[in-house]
Amino acid sequence: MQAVFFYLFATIMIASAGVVIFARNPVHSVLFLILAFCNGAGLFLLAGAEFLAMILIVVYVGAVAVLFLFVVMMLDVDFAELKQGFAKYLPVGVGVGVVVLAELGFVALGWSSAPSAADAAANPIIPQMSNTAALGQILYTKYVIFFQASALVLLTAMIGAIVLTLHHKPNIKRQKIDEQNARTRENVIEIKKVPFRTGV
Amino acid sequence: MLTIGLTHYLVVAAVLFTLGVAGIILNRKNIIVILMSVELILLAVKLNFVAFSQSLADLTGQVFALFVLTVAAAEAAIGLAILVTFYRNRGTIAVEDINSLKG
Amino acid sequence: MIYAIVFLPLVGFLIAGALGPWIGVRASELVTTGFLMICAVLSWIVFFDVALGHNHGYAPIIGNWMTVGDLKVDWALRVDTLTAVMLVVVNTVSSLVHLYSIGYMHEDPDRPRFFAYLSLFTFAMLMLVTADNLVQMFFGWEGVGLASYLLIGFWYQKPSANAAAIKAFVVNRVGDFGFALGIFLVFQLTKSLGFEEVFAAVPGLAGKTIHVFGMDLDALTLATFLLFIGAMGKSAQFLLHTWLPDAMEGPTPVSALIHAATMVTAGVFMVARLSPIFEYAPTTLEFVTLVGAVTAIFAATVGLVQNDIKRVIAYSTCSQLGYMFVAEGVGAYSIGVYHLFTHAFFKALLFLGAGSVIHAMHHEQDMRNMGGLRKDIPFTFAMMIIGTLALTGFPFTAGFYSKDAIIEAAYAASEHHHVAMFAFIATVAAAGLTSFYSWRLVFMTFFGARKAHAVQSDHADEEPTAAQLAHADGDHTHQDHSHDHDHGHGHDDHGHHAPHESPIVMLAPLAVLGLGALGAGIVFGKYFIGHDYDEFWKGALFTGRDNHIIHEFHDVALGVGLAPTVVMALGFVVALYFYVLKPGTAQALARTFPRLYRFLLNKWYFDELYDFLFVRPAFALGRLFWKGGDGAIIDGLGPDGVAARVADGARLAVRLQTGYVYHYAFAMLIGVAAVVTYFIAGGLR
Amino acid sequence: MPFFVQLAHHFLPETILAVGVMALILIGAFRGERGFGLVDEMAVGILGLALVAIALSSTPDTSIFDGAYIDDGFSRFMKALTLIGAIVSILLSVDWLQRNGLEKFEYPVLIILSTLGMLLLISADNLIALYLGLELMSLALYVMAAFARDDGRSSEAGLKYFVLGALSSGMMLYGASLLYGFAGTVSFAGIAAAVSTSPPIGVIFGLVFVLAALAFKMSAAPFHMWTPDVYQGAPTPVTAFFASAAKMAAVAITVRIVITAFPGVKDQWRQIIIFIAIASMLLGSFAAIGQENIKRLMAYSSIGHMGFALIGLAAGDEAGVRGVAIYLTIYLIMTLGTFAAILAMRVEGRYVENVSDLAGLSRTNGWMAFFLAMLMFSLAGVPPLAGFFAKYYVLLAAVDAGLFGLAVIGVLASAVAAYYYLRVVKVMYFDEPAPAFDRAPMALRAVLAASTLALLGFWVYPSPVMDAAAAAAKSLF
Amino acid sequence: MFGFGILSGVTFLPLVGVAFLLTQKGDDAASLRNIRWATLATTLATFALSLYIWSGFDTTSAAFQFVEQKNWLGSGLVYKLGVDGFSMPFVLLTTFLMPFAILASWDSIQKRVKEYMIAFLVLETLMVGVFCALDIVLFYLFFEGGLIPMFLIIGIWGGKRRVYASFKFFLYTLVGSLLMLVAILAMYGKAGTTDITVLLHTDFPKEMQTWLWLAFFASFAVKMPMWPVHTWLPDAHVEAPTAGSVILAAILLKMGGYGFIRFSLPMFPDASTNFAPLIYALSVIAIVYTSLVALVQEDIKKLIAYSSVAHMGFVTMGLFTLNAQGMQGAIFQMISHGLVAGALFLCVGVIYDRMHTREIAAYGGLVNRMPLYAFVFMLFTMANVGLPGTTGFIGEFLSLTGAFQANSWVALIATSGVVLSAAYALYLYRRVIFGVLDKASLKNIADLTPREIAIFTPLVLLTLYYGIQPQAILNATQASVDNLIQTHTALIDAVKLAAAGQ
Repeated sequence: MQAVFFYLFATIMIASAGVVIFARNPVHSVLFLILAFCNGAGLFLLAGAEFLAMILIVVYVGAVAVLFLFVVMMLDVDFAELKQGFAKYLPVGVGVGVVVLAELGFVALGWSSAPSAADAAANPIIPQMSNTAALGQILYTKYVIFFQASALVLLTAMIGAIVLTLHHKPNIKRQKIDEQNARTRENVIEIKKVPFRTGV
Repeated sequence: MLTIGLTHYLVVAAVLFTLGVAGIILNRKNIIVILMSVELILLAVKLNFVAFSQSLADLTGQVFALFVLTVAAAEAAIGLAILVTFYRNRGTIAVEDINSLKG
Repeated sequence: MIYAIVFLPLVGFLIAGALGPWIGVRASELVTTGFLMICAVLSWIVFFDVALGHNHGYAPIIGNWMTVGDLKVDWALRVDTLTAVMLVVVNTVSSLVHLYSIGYMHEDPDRPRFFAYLSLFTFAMLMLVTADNLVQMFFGWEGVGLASYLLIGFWYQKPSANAAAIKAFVVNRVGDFGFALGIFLVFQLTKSLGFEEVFAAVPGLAGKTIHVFGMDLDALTLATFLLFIGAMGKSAQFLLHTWLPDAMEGPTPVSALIHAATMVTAGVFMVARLSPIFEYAPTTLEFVTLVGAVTAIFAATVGLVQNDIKRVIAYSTCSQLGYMFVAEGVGAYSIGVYHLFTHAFFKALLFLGAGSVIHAMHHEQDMRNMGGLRKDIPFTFAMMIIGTLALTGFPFTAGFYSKDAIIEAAYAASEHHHVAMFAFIATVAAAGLTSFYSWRLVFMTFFGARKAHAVQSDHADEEPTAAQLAHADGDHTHQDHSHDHDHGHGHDDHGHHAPHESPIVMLAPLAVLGLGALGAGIVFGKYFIGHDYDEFWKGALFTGRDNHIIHEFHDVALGVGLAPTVVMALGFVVALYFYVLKPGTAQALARTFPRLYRFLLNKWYFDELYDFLFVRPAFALGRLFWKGGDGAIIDGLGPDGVAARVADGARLAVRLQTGYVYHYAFAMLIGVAAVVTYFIAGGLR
Repeated sequence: MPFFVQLAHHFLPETILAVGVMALILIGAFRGERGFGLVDEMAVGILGLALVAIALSSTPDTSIFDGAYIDDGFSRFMKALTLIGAIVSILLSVDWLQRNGLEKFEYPVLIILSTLGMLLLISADNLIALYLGLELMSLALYVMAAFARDDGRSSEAGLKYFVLGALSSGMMLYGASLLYGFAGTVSFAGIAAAVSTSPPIGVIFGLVFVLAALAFKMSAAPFHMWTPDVYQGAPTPVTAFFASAAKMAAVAITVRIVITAFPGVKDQWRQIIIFIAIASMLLGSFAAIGQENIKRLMAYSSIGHMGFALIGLAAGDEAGVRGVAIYLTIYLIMTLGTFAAILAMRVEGRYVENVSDLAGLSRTNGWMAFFLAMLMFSLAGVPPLAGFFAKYYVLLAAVDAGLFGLAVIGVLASAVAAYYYLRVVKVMYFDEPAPAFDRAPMALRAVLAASTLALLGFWVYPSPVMDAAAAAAKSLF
Repeated sequence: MFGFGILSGVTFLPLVGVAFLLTQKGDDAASLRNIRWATLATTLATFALSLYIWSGFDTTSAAFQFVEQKNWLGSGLVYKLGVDGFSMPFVLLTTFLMPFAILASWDSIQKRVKEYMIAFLVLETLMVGVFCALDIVLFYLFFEGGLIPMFLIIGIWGGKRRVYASFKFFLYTLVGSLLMLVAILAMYGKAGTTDITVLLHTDFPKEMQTWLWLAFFASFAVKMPMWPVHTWLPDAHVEAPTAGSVILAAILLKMGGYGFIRFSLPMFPDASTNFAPLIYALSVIAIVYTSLVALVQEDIKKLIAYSSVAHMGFVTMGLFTLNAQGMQGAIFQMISHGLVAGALFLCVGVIYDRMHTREIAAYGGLVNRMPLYAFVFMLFTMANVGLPGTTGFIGEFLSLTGAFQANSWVALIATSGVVLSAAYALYLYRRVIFGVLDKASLKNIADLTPREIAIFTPLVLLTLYYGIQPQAILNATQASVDNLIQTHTALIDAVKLAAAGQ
């Protein structure tokens, strides 16, 4: 049963990842990215990381992917012609890619942890404790400093996003009601005498 | 095959990672897709961490993955902000057009 | 006293050279000439003291020159009979030449410089002859070379003079190259360069071999051979003779002093001085004989056809130097020195006489433009006759004694080695040729009709080569030019007024030298080579135990003794016939044998040969090394080439930087993949 | 040790920066666009305070936060360098930002945040700390590269840096995951305990990925590709910050991780480091030839210098680390001085950045030409300037460790590099003058003069740097 | 003061002058005069100080004298100065020639005078430092540091191709010395110190010696310069201003020879013995090859530059003979060349200042208007040719004597250089000085000025004096040379003994 789901999630995830890369329409890419994430969350669940799975859905599907979608829509870019220029680099690219993949596969297939690894574990998983509780336990004690640091990272991201994108454009025309209301006949209209045959 | 172990996760993560890298390298048109490829890479990494965490019965991997997740979100935000800035200046987000600086 | 002799000329040089512009021309002349006069007188005193008296000589050390490891060289003034003879020769001739120059050079504004050079030369020559070690000798040796260079090039506006000066210096340097190597070898053999130490060590080295230049050679033979190369250069012996005729570009007194009486005899002096070494190197001595003999005959043949009055005498000098070497080569060092002694008088006389002629002809040197001068300049004529008689060895003149002694010695030595036989034949033949060209000179100059303007037709008659023509003309025009330009002695008045006898300052030296040319032989013969030999030399010259040549040459057959006189007479008769009795015979002969004539006229084509063998290749090689070696190969492969490759590398590196993000990412991936692959490959290995 | 004690004793500089930056944000937010000047000055004060805190701290080497963080001599030395770089970068930036209408209070805030990330990075003692420090530093840097948001080149620089930076952190994370999976822990000490000689390929993979990412941050070849483009495109003061402070942190963590986490695989990482060092030196030497833009030139120059610094690391012993520390110190001075000069290149109010704009500077501005010339000679490593000593100590370590080939390649590369440094001197001294520069603000002149004098006088009184570097190196072993 | 000794004083005294020059502002005549006189005064003071040192120098000792030492930089590096018989003459030569270099630039340098003078004073400090340093890194510091001022001197005040020449000069020498730097580091690794006095007594393994020797050779051969790495020299000489050429020829080239004596020969005796044939070969090639090249030059300075290369060939040859005559001769040749080549470049400077060309073809017949100059030029030409009575002879003669004992073939070929040198030198002299003065541009050329006479007089006198009394210099070097040879012989014998024992 676990195997079935694993293969299901894994296959869909990789397939949708492929689509993300190769789709012509960036909107499709974003949607398949969401799909990939959802399946990734499934794999997390299978691996016993419930909290992470939920967070992944919330953060990525809920926030990041939407952000992507928003930007894609906002920029309204043309549909990409992906095939162009592909052939030229494809052999080398694929070659190197295959090599890297083979090496990574080589690593994965022959994986063995160090003998001391089991003893080295700093935060052993206690079966009695729920995943979320266990994480919360250490996150706010042992790793509080990292928690603070990641807060600073988010702060940085916020400041960065603001400083890069927030524009106070000086010449934008906005309706200013109080100014409109404050207009009087005296300071708006000027009456001029126009001399005959000479104009203003 | 039917018992899913560490190796399975690692292989899946490796494939995902390679796809992500390939996405960065092969993409010629759309910088947003590159950002998505980065997210794929990070997903692969998180998968790795979680798998190891389970295999070692150690929560540290999950903690790490949590931080990665947090930071990745921040990274995405900044990336998109820069992207928007670039688009405003150049009117394009095609990867091929990002080459006024070279040599 | 010896200090005064050696250093007075130096003082004179410094005064005339440094203060000349301030003290004026006349003062410079007087100071240098006066000093030289004093020197000459002192030299004779030394001569009487050391050579004729009973003083065995001395060598006061002035000071240390350099001391490096085993090498210790002192400044010292060695005085023995050989030195004394040379002192007399050098200072007498030099003082006379100084005196003569006052008259000869009186039109030249640069006289202080001239007299300074003369004194400098004298000083260097004196350092040479008083040297007590090889290095000091080398000092004088090169010093006279320098002075010679300066004096030949005295008229610096003449390109030919400049060229001749350089040639003289460089050819001399070729000789010095051998000399220097000889010095090195002597030092290596004896660990010393002082004469006494070297001479003391030499007997122990006889027959020893030494490993140099990759070969095992007889040590002393090689050493003397190398030293003799130096002598060949300085004494203008065959193969290294080419500079001497060209040196006639210098003022005539210079020719008399340097290129006849003194400097060129330095080689002869050196062999005599080093006789203790040469005596142990019989092979070298044979070589010396051979070179001397070849030079004697070779120079005589060339002298036959020369038209420049000074060149004739120059070749004659060359030839006579050959005689001296023949004498030394057969072991008769004293005869060589004796001839050196007598030759100094009559050759200086001839040169100064020629100078007087040239002076009379307003710096015309081509004999074909002369003739019939005996009535215009009778005193000069008389002196030239005396000189010619002495040179040709007319009985009882100076040359007769010394030259005949050489020929007899050569014959006597032919019992011991066969080169001497060749030397005998060569010297006899050369004696005849000498007689011919000497009288030819006299006849062409002083007899016949005045033909001051017949140059062109003569040229046409004798078919000189085009090069020769250009050369000759070039000489004249340049010389004329310089005189027009600088000396104020207008060439345009040339030929308009008659040749005139020289002033008394020029004639007086002639008279003194004439006296010497007549009497030097008869007076000093017994000391130099006669029965007072041992008392006179007091061991200054070394002769080996088996060397009895000094006695043997007296005992040669009568025919041998007469031979030179006979050929001398023959030469005189032929010359008389050719140039006085039947003028035109010579030209006819030249037309009959044009190749031979040109061969001789062009001095056996030695200049051309050397030009082809050394000068042009040197320049060509220099250019090749410069443009090809330095420019193309070293710079091309070295700095410039590397720079170009670096620039290529830079272009490549820059081309990699495409500006495309995916390329950059790809590069990172390749980097990672490469490293990992390296390790996997390493792990699999 | 109680948490707050740890904070106060061993985390004080970071605390100062973190608290300070909050305050600055508040001040900036309230004062709006007028807040720049105040925030800027306060930022300098905060960074200076942190520097003082480091200088005064004399605590023994201590690991805090459950082994996540280490406070040792090495970290203090590198933090000091980083802070100096940050402070000077701010000082250099003021005038430039004002003239380009970028006087936003976010700039000093970002610098402090980034510096804070660097400090975290330098002191990181496990992979999580490493990652967070790196990201905090990088995210701020991405933004700063694109800070001149109306300038296409600036945003292009930011974009390139971001994309490649994200890739590199992805790689690093992948490597980190492998290391974690192998060792079962993320702490460096734990990894060191688990990784012995002849490790499985997975560990090597992890090592390579991590080192690749760090090499990316310090812009060492072949992970350097972003450097020239970003240096050129980013606002010049930002480039100065990139070239100074950021490099310090990146090299520091590289040194720390290979020395403390991988002593068992020294042979392997040494080969990687040698490869990176050689590639960097050669590329840095060659590619800079012919560069016209002086910022780009400095980018290649910094690549070459990183290669040189890594020579010391390749030696892998205490002398080598000391060499790296000295090298970085001197490199920092040279870089800051050079960028001060570059920022002073302003003709009639317009900033110029071509080498040819320096033409004849010796006649229009003799002192500046002299200072810049000395900087160039120092960068080229000509004695008796400090740049020579930098090279001397790393080469000494390499030769001592038997790495003759590396040393020879290094010196030859530096000979090639000397060419383009000389070219700058040549342009300034031999060529006919170009239009004169405007008078530079006080801060630039002071930095330029101070750095040059430091380089010139280094050999007179080198012991402060030498002793500190020696102490720093000692604490790692 | 601060425990520094007199050698520090002589080394850094020029920097005091620099400090003064820095206070001079403005380009008006008064400050220019101040600058020139201050520089001259500084160099003269330095010379006086070095004379004072010389007066206290014990020539009978081979030991280092006036040694001073300070801790510096840690890890084995010390600030250590001292002089022995090898270095003392060079210190004197340097300080002696500097005032001439300044005087030679008196009028010919009109632009950026202050910078020029500063460059020269800094250069003097570095040059003196090279010869005084007793720490090998300190030596390197000075050795390399000299490149900077020289680079600027050639590049700023040089001729038309000054950029090419200065870059070539800088990079060529830099590459060589960087290899030496690696060797220095390796030596430090082996000996644990960079103190020269200790290194002199360190036995380096044979294999290592070979590499170290080669690395040092790379540096010194370029600096000498030896064939075939000499090509920077003609370019640098030709383009440098007169004083630059003088210093370059007279002192900078000597650093190579000094390096051989100070390091290569005593520290790597085995390798030196093994590589001697290489040195011989390169030396004789240099002598013949560059002499021939000199023969065909059309540029006066280039000709003299090539002749310098040839003369340096005598030096390297003499040094590696490892006998008293050869080595003393080589050292003497260096001193002599310093005087003579320096003076020759000054001679060229005299006419260059007047005519602004170095083409031989542009001259001719100068003696007509410049008799004094002709005399001076003649004297130095003859000294260059090695005429006995001048310094040139002593050096050549001794080194050739030594060479003959070491290898007769080498001496044979090298001696032929004597002929060639006469040829090119006199050929040059003839073309420049002799002949008719018929070029319109030369009609008004003036003879030596009093300033120029003041420059040449001491040089003339010294050239002659040391030619006749060379012992003053030879004595100074004797003890050190003997010591070196003895040590070397002992070492080689020990090696032979060891080899025989096996």
